[in-house]
Amino acid sequence: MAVMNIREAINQTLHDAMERDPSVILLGEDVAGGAGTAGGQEAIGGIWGTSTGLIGKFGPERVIDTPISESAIIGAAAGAALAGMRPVAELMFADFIGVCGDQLINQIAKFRYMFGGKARCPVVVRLIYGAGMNSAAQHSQAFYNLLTAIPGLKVVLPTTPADAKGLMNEALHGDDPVMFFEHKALYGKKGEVPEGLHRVPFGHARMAREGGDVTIVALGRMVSFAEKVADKLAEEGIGCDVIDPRTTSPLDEEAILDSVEQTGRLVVVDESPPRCSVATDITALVAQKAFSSLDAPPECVTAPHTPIPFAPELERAYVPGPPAIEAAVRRTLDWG
Amino acid sequence: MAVMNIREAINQTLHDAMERDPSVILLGEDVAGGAGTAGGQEAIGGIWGTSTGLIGKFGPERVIDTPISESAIIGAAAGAALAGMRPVAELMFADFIGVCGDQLINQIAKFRYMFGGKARCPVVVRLIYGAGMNSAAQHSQAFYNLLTAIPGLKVVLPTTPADAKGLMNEALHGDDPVMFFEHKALYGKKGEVPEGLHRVPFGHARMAREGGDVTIVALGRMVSFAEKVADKLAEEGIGCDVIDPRTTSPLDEEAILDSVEQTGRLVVVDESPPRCSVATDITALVAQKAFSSLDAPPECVTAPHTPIPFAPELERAYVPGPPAIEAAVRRTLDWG
Amino acid sequence: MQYSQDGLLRAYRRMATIRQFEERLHEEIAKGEIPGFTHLYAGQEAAAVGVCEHLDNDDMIVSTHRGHGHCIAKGCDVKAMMKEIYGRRDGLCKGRGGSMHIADTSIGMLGANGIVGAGAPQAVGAAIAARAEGKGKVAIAFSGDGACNQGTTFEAMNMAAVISVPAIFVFENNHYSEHTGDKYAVATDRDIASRAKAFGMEVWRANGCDFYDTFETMAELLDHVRGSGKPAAIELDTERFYGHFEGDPQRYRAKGEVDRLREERDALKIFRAHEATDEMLDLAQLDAIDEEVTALIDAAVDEAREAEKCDPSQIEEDVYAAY
Amino acid sequence: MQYSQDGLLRAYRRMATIRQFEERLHEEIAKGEIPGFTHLYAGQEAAAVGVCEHLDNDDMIVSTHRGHGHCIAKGCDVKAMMKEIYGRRDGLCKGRGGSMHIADTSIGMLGANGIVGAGAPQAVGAAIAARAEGKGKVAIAFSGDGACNQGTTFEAMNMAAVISVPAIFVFENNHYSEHTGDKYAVATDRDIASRAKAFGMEVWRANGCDFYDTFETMAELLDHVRGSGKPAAIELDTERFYGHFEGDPQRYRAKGEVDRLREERDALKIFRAHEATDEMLDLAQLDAIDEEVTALIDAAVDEAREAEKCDPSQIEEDVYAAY
Ligand SMILES: Cc1ncc(C[n+]2csc(CCOP(=O)(O)OP(=O)(O)O)c2C)c(N)n1
Ligand SMILES: Cc1ncc(C[n+]2csc(CCOP(=O)(O)OP(=O)(O)O)c2C)c(N)n1
Ligand SMILES: [Mg+2]
Ligand SMILES: [Mg+2]
Repeated sequence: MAVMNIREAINQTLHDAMERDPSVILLGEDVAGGAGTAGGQEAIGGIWGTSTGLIGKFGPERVIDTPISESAIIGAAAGAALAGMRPVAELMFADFIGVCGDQLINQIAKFRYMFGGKARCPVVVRLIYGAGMNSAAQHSQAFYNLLTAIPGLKVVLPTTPADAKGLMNEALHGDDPVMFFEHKALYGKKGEVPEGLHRVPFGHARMAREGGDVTIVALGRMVSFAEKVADKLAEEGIGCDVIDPRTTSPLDEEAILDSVEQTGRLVVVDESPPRCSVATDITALVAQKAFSSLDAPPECVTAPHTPIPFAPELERAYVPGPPAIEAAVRRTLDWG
Repeated sequence: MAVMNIREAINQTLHDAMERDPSVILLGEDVAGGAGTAGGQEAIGGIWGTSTGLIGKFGPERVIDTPISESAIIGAAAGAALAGMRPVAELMFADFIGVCGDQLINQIAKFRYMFGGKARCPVVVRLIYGAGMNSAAQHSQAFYNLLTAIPGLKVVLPTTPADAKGLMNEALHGDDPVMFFEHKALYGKKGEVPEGLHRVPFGHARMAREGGDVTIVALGRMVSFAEKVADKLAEEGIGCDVIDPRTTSPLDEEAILDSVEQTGRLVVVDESPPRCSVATDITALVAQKAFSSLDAPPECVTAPHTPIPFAPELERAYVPGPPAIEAAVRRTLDWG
Repeated sequence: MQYSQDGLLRAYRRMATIRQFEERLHEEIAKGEIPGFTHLYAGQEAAAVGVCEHLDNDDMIVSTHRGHGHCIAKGCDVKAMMKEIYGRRDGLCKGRGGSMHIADTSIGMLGANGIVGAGAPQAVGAAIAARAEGKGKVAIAFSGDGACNQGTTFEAMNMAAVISVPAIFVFENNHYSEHTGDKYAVATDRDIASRAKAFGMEVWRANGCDFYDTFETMAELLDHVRGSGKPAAIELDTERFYGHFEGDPQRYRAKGEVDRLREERDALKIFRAHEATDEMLDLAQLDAIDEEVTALIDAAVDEAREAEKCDPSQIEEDVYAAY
Repeated sequence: MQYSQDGLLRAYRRMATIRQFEERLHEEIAKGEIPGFTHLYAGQEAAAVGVCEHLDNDDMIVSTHRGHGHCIAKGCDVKAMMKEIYGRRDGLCKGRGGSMHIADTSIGMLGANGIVGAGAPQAVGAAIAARAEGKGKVAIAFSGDGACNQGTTFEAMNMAAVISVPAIFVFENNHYSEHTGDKYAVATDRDIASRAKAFGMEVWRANGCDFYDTFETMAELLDHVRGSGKPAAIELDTERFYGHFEGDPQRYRAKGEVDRLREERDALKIFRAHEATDEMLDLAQLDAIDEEVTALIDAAVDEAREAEKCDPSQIEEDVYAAY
């Protein structure tokens, strides 16, 4: 298997998909870069480097640099999908869902249902998200909770290169709209990636660690922090299950419940602020469906109920980190 | 005390506020109605009847009929607030938050924090919401969860005429942005309304019923359904606490936890779909902070994870109703 | 312009069908038989039909909250539509959409839409698909004088021009957005079309109560779009005979306004008057169509009334293709 | 136009301050001392200053992601700005906003903004407040050639015209939105100004690298707006000397493009050249200002570097006035 980082895995998967399937198109701001300039095409290949090389191969009719008009980008993706294509639309920052929210929550999410099951709208929206780069309040948010709340959308959070490829391929083969959240601090993360048409089914969690004493469900960038804590505690003989749900909608309830039934202890780690978050969602799930297994109060390790601050000291305090996770794990173990 | 319905209470409160405070202005589509027509001004007084009579008294510079441009409506409210006014902006349907989401979640919500506490942005956004009128998927949603998730916003759900007045007055006296959710099916609900500058502080729940055996936390229109169930069960000797949080951000955690500590049983009733909802938020709160008090798994009674269907039979099945609440209460009592 | 008898009869039939569909709904809604709120298209028939008579099933349209006319003009099954509006299980969208959410993608009708302004960007996407197919097909966004102020509509026009796709923006100016007049809400140097022109598009204007004018102007426009692959816009001056929604007291109207419109601006009367002085059709043919349409609408209402209601157990179907 | 010596010196000082602020930031960022990503305003000084020299503290502006120039032109404290950009506790926004979120509402600077297109509607609201006050004040939205394609910007122009408020839309066309050229992304029949004109507004155009041209054209525009209470727009042709953000490899630029711009389109050089042939100022006065500004910027950087860092315990402050 080839070793590559998440950025490369996404880029390669897009290359393969566009080659295989002529109905796959890409739209977004500067996905090629350089349109209408003296420097010419492919000045940048996407500001994240995930669409490098695509315009050279597939041309500007399939790799479409757009004006700054997110509603039109997502709306155009919606229309193209209704008309039979498989558009991949890029939101340069997930924070911009507010600018195109209607197309996400009232259009793409609802067409199939409202139209009696006869319309298909397989749009993949790539949302680049997450704190950790001092990009402040409007360029750092982890908004997957807002879209997990919307029936009709699927929500995906790859955390490894292999999953980035497998989940993207799955998105490009299904007939449903998929919100594909890419954490900017994870782009450089390396790993082995299976060759060929590797697919990872939605709704199947990845067991990142198996330990048996505490269940940690971690989301996105939080998975690697949870792994660190698990490895550290393992040295003390404390075994953590670390579950990476990979998709929050659908959610692999079974994997979470099975683990909690064994451990009796739950810690959910989520980069979003606490209210109406995926952390509370999973906590409520466990409280309802694994009630008698729980031996200690579930713990939510989340960002605080604040916008994301700019200063490094503040942003570090904002993002949940290994110490907070470790403390929460110990609290559940010490309880009672 | 005068008896009036919620529609009238809101209308009266707006009249009083605009009289008292020249910085209060109203903006929205057809808030007066009839601009640029032969029929002339005040053709309608707001399609919900909540702004009737205002333009006659305060004129078109303070009661501003706008084009269909929700982003500009909320954005203008934001700018006017930064400049010292107290704008009340109407979103004719809460479903339209997708059209102006950025101004809500990235602008209004964050100014104070991003600008180091020196800016004030006391916008009141009136969002008319809720199912029950066969308005289908794009005109019926209960989106308060999406805004409760956003730090910097306050979220208010009045359920009685007195609270509608008191919470609106509170909103118009604070310096924070307030998302004021008005359920369309509750407009006709009558009750006594205190005279004068009646204010209801945010973050203080209303105990709609006291019973002591089960805690029901109900939101918006669900409160009256919960009351019905409580009254019915009271006849069997089953006592329900019915808590109307009135505001979901801030949330009166204490009232909820106190009640659960006594009852050991929790049912949350929420008109939103289940995922990342206020129902899961409150359930997680209780699971974390009243863990040892809980004698049975908490129950969430919510809409299903589907868009809102049009046909009456389907919409009735969509909206949580007294039978589902009653069943959940009985499940918590029968448990174990 | 050369018309065929068949073509004219078909156009008239479609306009008459829209009119009678809406007039009948107006009656049925008053009886309280129809759930939800409904926006009637009566008065604008020449707009939808004048545009859609140029299209076939591979051309695509996106519609608005006032979508019945567009649906019928594009060829949706009238009986299935009626069932949908009644909220019945075998309505065109299984009773889940209702009046504001009728679609039939199999014939290029990509959906009515409850969100004002949502459709225009979708037409740009459909036009991307049309370009990719390379068969000279087009995608059309219907928007009102209210929708033309929504940011999405501007974005869509700009993007269509930037990426050069065969998207057509049809602005039906019926002079009201809800209770507000276009003269108030639409700031322009001249009209809605001139705002579209500022994006560098070719624009046209036509009388949207006159089938011939709309049809002929659209012919020119489509020649341009199909030839160049570029977007274009047209503003149709038209009229709404009923309230914004059924139940609207219409206090914003001038006294006698609707009577005057029904006298002077009725698309069916204008069509008949034209044919009366023309050799193409015999008015008796039109009378016959009217009768056939009446029978169709009667049957549609009867069948919708009798049709099976929705089954609550199906509420969770079709949210996803697979979940 | 009649200029005062004082006025010209003040304008030059502001332009020089912006330039040196940005040039110095460019250096400091390269050293890795400054967190986050930063968009420099160098090259556009004449635009911000030519506009803001007409304003006082009661007039309001809303700015963009590229906001340092607007802040300085509007009178924000330069040292406090520098501390903010370094993320320090007593930065202008307590280190919580950073480069993209600098504001000082007390002097009518309503905020830089990380969301492209968010500002224009806010200026309309500020103009509502200005109208209510009745003192002839105005509210200005700065937008780029990229932002002019965002739906919100169009909505704002339409709404300002509809409700007739003294909002001014200043379009700084620096010919790029990130890596994309304005010739590609802005579809027009002529230019950005002509799109604004399609909303029925009066529009102006000026050379946004030439203080005099911008200032004089703005004088006309402001006469119109203050006199009529109506909105207006102006397009300023200007240039960006650095990348979109610091770190941008700028492969979209023509070879030697920036060198040419620095030669031919430098607002400070143009100002000096003008004054060299003018009686108003002595170039030595400008040299003296340059030196004073250098000292100010040196001090600002030194103080920012030394300044206390933020205290994590304060993270939850100022989310609400009261919660
Ligand atoms: C985003 C949004 N804002 C507001 C509404 C409420 N609304 C429905 S139709 C309408 C007026 C539309 O006017 P126009 O575009 O002229 O279409 P017409 O009703 O005249 O056909 C409004 C304001 C909506 N459905 N969606
Ligand atoms: C809504 C939104 N979309 C995209 C971006 C990313 N972005 C930041 S600046 C920019 C380009 C802006 O171009 P322009 O308006 O010309 O301003 P300039 O950078 O030239 O000053 C883009 C696309 C953003 N910040 N906000
Ligand atoms: Mg209209
Ligand atoms: Mg630019």
